[in-house]
Amino acid sequence: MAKKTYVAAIKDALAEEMRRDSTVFLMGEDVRLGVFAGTRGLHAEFGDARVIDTPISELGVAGAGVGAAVTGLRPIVDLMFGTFLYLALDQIVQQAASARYMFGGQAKAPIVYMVQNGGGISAGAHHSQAVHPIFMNVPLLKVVMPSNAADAKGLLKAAIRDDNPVIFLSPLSLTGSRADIPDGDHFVPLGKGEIKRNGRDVTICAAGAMVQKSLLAAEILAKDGIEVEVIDPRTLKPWDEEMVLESVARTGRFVAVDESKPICGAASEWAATVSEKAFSFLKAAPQRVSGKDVASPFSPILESAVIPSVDEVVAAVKRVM
Amino acid sequence: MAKKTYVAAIKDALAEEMRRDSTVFLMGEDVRLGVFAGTRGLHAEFGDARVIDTPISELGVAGAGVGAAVTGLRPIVDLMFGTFLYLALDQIVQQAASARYMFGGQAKAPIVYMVQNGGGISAGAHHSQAVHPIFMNVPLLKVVMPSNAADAKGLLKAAIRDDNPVIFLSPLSLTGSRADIPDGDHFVPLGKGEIKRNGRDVTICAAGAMVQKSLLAAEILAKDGIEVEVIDPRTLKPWDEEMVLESVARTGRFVAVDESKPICGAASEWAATVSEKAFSFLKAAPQRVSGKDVASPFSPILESAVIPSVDEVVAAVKRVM
Amino acid sequence: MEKILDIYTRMLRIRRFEEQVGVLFSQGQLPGFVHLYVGEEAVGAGVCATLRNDDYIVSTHRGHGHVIAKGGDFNRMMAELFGKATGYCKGKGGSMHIADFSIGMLGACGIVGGGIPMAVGAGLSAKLRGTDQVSVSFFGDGASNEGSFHESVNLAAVQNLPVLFVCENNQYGEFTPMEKVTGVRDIALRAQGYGIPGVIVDGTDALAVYEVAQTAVARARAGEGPTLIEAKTHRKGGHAEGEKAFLAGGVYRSAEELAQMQAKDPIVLLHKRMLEMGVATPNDLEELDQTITQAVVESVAFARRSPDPKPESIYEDMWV
Amino acid sequence: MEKILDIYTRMLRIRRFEEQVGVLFSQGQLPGFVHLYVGEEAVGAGVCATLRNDDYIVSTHRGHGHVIAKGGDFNRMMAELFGKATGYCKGKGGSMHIADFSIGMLGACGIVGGGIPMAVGAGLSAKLRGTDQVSVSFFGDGASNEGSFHESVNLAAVQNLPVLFVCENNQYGEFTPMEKVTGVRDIALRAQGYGIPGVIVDGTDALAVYEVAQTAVARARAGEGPTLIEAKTHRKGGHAEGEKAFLAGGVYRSAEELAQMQAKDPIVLLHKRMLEMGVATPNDLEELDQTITQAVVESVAFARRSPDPKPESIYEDMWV
Ligand SMILES: Cc1ncc(C[n+]2csc(CCOP(=O)(O)OP(=O)(O)O)c2C)c(N)n1
Ligand SMILES: Cc1ncc(C[n+]2csc(CCOP(=O)(O)OP(=O)(O)O)c2C)c(N)n1
Ligand SMILES: [Mg+2]
Ligand SMILES: [Mg+2]
Repeated sequence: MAKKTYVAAIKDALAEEMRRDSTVFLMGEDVRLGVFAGTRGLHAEFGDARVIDTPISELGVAGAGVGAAVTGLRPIVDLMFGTFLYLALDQIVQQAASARYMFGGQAKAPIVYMVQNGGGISAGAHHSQAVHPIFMNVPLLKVVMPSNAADAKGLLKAAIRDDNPVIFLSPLSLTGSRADIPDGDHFVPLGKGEIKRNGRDVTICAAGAMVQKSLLAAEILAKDGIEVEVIDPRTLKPWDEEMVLESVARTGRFVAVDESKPICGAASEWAATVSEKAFSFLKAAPQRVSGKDVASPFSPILESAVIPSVDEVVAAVKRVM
Repeated sequence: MAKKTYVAAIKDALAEEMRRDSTVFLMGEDVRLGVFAGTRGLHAEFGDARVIDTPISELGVAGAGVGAAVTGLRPIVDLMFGTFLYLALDQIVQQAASARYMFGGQAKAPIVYMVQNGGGISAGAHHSQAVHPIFMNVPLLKVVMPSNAADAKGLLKAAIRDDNPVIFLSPLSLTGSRADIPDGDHFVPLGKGEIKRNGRDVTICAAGAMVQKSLLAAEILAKDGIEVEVIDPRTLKPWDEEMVLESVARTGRFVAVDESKPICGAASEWAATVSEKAFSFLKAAPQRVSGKDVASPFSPILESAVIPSVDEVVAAVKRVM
Repeated sequence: MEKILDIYTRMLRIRRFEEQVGVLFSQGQLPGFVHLYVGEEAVGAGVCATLRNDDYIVSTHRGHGHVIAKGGDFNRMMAELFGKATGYCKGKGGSMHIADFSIGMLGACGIVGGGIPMAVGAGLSAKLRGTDQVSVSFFGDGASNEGSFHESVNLAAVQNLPVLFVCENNQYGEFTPMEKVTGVRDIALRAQGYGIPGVIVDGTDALAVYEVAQTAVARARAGEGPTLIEAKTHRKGGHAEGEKAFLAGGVYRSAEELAQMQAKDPIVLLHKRMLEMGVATPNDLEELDQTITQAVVESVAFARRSPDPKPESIYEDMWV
Repeated sequence: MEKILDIYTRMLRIRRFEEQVGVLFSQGQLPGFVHLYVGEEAVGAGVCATLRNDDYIVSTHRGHGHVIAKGGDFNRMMAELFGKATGYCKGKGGSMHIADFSIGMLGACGIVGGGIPMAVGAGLSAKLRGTDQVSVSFFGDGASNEGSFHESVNLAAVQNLPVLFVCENNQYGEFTPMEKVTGVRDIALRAQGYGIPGVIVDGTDALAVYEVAQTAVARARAGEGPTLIEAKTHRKGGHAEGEKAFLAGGVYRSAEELAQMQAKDPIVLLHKRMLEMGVATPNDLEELDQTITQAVVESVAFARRSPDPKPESIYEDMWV
C-alpha cells in the first residue's frame, strides 16, 4: 500500500501495462511532457515509438487510433479534456465503437480514450462539461469513471486489457486527490461496482467526483440517524445494475447523484432503471441530483452552484425519507 | 387543409419563413437540388445568397452558422443526417449553445440545425442512429422532433422564429409520410406537447416515428379493453412534462417509447421524470421501450429487430397493467 | 504484361459486378443506398495492383470497386448487398460497410472522409510493428474538404507514415460540382501544405495510375512517407442509384459533359491499348468477360439462396 | 504617424495589462487558466489598427491581447478575470471566454481552432447583409492542424468572404514545437490549397503586420475574398501561467532560443523605431506608459471592489 495521487496512479497503470504488453502505445497532444493524465516520464522509458506527441487534431488522432487498433495494436489515446471528445465523436462512435459490429465481427478495436471529465477548477464553459452521458447513450462503447486513485489504477489496467473500445474518464477535480493503492498488479474488473459505504435506509448511486460528496452527505445524515448506502458503479457502461437493485431491495429508497446535466444524464438512467426494475421495493419517489442545465460558468461561486453539492445530496436524501 | 408529405411541409415552412423575414437563409450540402429536407426549389425563389450549397464540412458550416447568427442573421443549417452532427458537435455545443450564456448574455444565436434522424430505411450504421439524447443532454439547446407533416411545418416555423439554437430532427422513416396541414401560417409553439390519443388506463410518451407505432399499439390494446393515452411531446427540450405528469396522475401507468438507445436515452429521461414527480400516482413500474443498444444493422430484418416495434409497445403496456 | 492483364481483370470484375448491382437496385431487390464505382475502375484497380495482400486499404461510400480491386469475393459481397447472413458482414454492414479484413480491406465508410484517419492509423500500426506494409486511403474530391482529410494527411506527414492518400476526383460531391465548393482545382496542390509529394494522374488511364501508385508505394515501403495522389476521373452514373427518379428532372451535368465523359471509359481505353500492345487477343478478353460475368451471375444466385440473418443475431458481434 | 502611436498604444496596453495579470495569477488571485499574449502584441495590435469598430474579430484561448487591441475595456476585462459580476461576461466567461460584442469582439475561445468557423460566419453575414465589414480570425500554429481551420478557410475561399485568417505562429502548441506536429514550416503555404493569397510577415514588427493586414482588409472590403496571414512570433512566457511550477523542470525551450527571442521584443523594437522616426519623444512614451499602467492598476481596484455574482444568476442568460 502506498498513498498516491490520481495522476500518479494513472501513470503507474500506463507504465505497468506498457511493460507487460509491447502492443500498447500512447498518443496524444503533449503526452511526452504530459499535461494531465499522468503520462509524464513515460517517454523516457518507452521512447518515441510508444509515446507519441500528436498534432492538435482530435478527430484525426482518434481515428488513427482505431486504424491501429484493428490492425493489431492497443492504442491509448489521450485527448486531455472530455469536451475535446466532441471534436472526435464521429471517429469514436462511427469507427471505434461500430467497427466490430457493422463488419459482422471481423474486427476488434481494443482502444482506450483517456480524458479529464467535468468541472470544478474554473476552467470555463469549454473545458468543464461532464460528457459521459453521450458515451453511455451511443452503442458499443465501454465507459469508465473511477472516483479515486486506487480504482483509477485498477480500472485503467482493465480498460487497456479489454478488447473493446473504452472511454476512460478521470474527474477533473480529482486529479490531485490521493488514495492508498494496493501494491502489485492492482486490477479492477470493468462492470463491477463497489459499495463505498454500507447503509440500511437509502441507496445512493454516484460516480466520479460525486462519490466523495455523497460520502460526505452520508456522514452528515448519519448524525440524524439516516444510514445511507453509497454505491459507486465505477464503470458507467456496462454498469453493475444488480448491485444497485439489490441495495434498493434492502433500503427501498433511492437517490441518483451525478455531475452531468439533468436531461438524459447518468442520474436519469439510474433513476429510470431503479423505478423500472425495483419499483415494488420503493417506498418513495427516486430522486435525482444533477448538474444544473447550463454551460459551466467560470466564477468559482457560480461553478459551485452548478455542480451538485453535498447540501443538495443531503436534501435529496431527506426528500426520500 | 391539404394533404402533404413531411418533406413538402418542411419546404413550405422554409419558403414562408424566408419570405417573411429576409434575415433567414439556408445553407448546407446540396440544399439547392435538395437531398432530403425539402429544400428543393427554394433556390429558384431565393437565389444564391439565401440558398447556399456548402462544402462537405459539417464542423465548419455549423460554426459559420453561429457566426452569422450572432451578427444578426437567422441561419438554417441543413446537415442532412443526424449522425453527421457528430462531426459538428463541437461547434453546436461549444459555440451555438454556449455563446449567449458564457458571454453573459451579450449574444443571441438564432440558428436552426436541420437533419434526418434515426433509422428504418436500411441506410446502415453510419446513417441510421437517432441522435437526439446527445442534444437533450448538453445544455442550452432546444430540440424538436415532429411526428407528422403538420407538426413539422408548425414547429419548423417556430424554430426559425425562436431566438435560440434549435436542433430540428425529422424522423428519417417519415420523410414520405403524409398528413393534413392546416392552411395559412400554421404555427406550433416550441415546448408544447399534444395528446395524440386519449385514454384512461395507461400513458405512453413517444416522439417522432414512435408516435405512429404507439398509436397502432393503442388500437390493438383497445381491442383488449385497454385504453391508452398517447402523448407526443413534439419538442424534446424543453419538454412538456406537465402534460405527461397530468396524464399519469389520471392513468397511474406509464410507458416511454423512443427510438434512441436505451442508456441515457429519451425514454430514460421520461421514465425518470415520471417516477420522480408522479411516483404517488404510479400503480406499476414505468416501462421503457427503446432501440436495442447496438449500431444500426443494414438488413431490414435486423434493423426492424433493433427499432422498437408495435409488438414491443403492446407488450410493455401489458407489463404495466 | 501480366500486370496489365491483372489490372484489366480487376477493372472488368468491378464493372460487371457493378452493372449487375445497378440492375438489381433498379428492380427494387436491394435495400438501402447504393453508390456505383462505374467509370472510376482504373483508380482502384491501378492502385490495388501495386499492393500486397497484407497491405491495407480503407474505402468510402462508393466502396464496391475497392473491395473487388483488393481481391474481394463476389459471393460474400453480393450476399451482403442483399442483407444475407452469408455476406461479408452477416447482413449488418450493407453496401456502405463492406469489409474484408483477411485481405487488408478495412472497410467502406458511410461518412464522407470518415475512413481517412483509419488508414493513417493502419499505416502507423505498420510503422510501429516494424513491417513494410503500406496503407491506402481512398476518398473523393468532396471528402478533401472535410477536416478529417486535413488532420489525417498532416498526421501521416509528421509521423512519416507509409500511407497513400488517393483522391478520386470525379468532380462532384453528390450534385454539386467541385469548383463551387473547393477552393482549388487540383486537390494535389494541398499536399504542399503538409510537405509531402502531390501527384496528379489521369484516373481513366489505369496504367498511369498504376505507375504513380507504384512510385508512392515504393516510397512508403522505404520509410519515406506518404504521398497524395489525385486521380482525375468521373462517375458514369448518378451519385447514388435511383438518382434520376429521385431528382425528378433536376439536372446537374450537361449533355456535353456526359458525352465527353463517355468517350473516356477506362475499360474501353485499356481494352484498346491491350490489343494494340498485343497483351491479349480479342478472344482472350471476351473469354475473360464471360468468366467474370458468369461469376457475377453466380454471386446473385448465391446471395438469393443464402439464409436471412436471424433477428436474434442483432446481439452477436457486439463486444469481444 | 498617428497610426504608429495608435499601434504602439494598443501594444503597450496589452503588455501592461498582461504583466499585471501574470502577477495576480502568481499570487493565486485569479481562478482558472490564464494564457498570456506577452511577446505577440504586434500581431493583434497591427491587425486591429486596420479595423473599424464594426468589423469583427474572433480570438483564442490566448485572447486578452485581442480584446485590448480591438478597444476593450480594462475594467470589465479585469473584473471578468476575477470572476466578478461587473465583468464582460458577468463572471460566466473568464479568461478564455471574454467577449465584447459592442466592439465586434465575438469572443475568445477555449477550444483550439474553435473560433475560426465563427469568424467565417461573421464574414458571411457581412456579405449577405451587404455591408463592407470584415472579419478576422486569430489562431495559433497549433490550431492550423485542426480540421476546423481547413474547413473554414475553404468555405471562406469558395464563398469569397471578407475574412482575414491570422495565424499567430509562435512555434509552439503548448510544449510541443511546431515542426514535430506540423507538416510544413510556413503555415502560409497552406493558402495555396484553397486558392487564396498566403502572406508571411514578421510578427514582431508591428508596422509590417499593419501593412499586410491593410492590404488584406482592403481586398476583403472590396469583395475580393479572404487572405491567410502568417505572423511569425513568439510568446515570452509559458504556454499558460504557472507553467514552470507545473512542469517541474520539464524544459522544452533552449536557453539560446529564449535569448534570441528576448532580443526581438516587439514593444522594445517599435519603441526604438518611433524614437528614430521622431514619432514621439521618450517623454511622450514614458507618459503614455504611466497612463496605461495607472489604468491597469485602477482596473484591479475596480475588479476588487466589484460584487461577486449571485449564485442565482446561474439561471440568467440561458435562453432569450
Ligand atoms: C460526413 C458526411 N457528410 C455528408 C454525407 C452525404 N454524402 C454522401 S456521399 C457525398 C458526396 C461525396 O463526394 P466525394 O467525396 O467527392 O465522393 P464521390 O461521391 O464523388 O465519390 C455526400 C455529401 C456523408 N455521407 N457524410
Ligand atoms: C480542441 C482543443 N485541443 C486541445 C486543447 C488544449 N490546448 C490549449 S492551448 C493548446 C495549444 C495551442 O497551440 P496554438 O494554436 O499554436 O496556440 P498558442 O497557445 O501557441 O497561442 C492546446 C493543445 C484545447 N484547448 N482545445
Ligand atoms: Mg466526388
Ligand atoms: Mg502556437
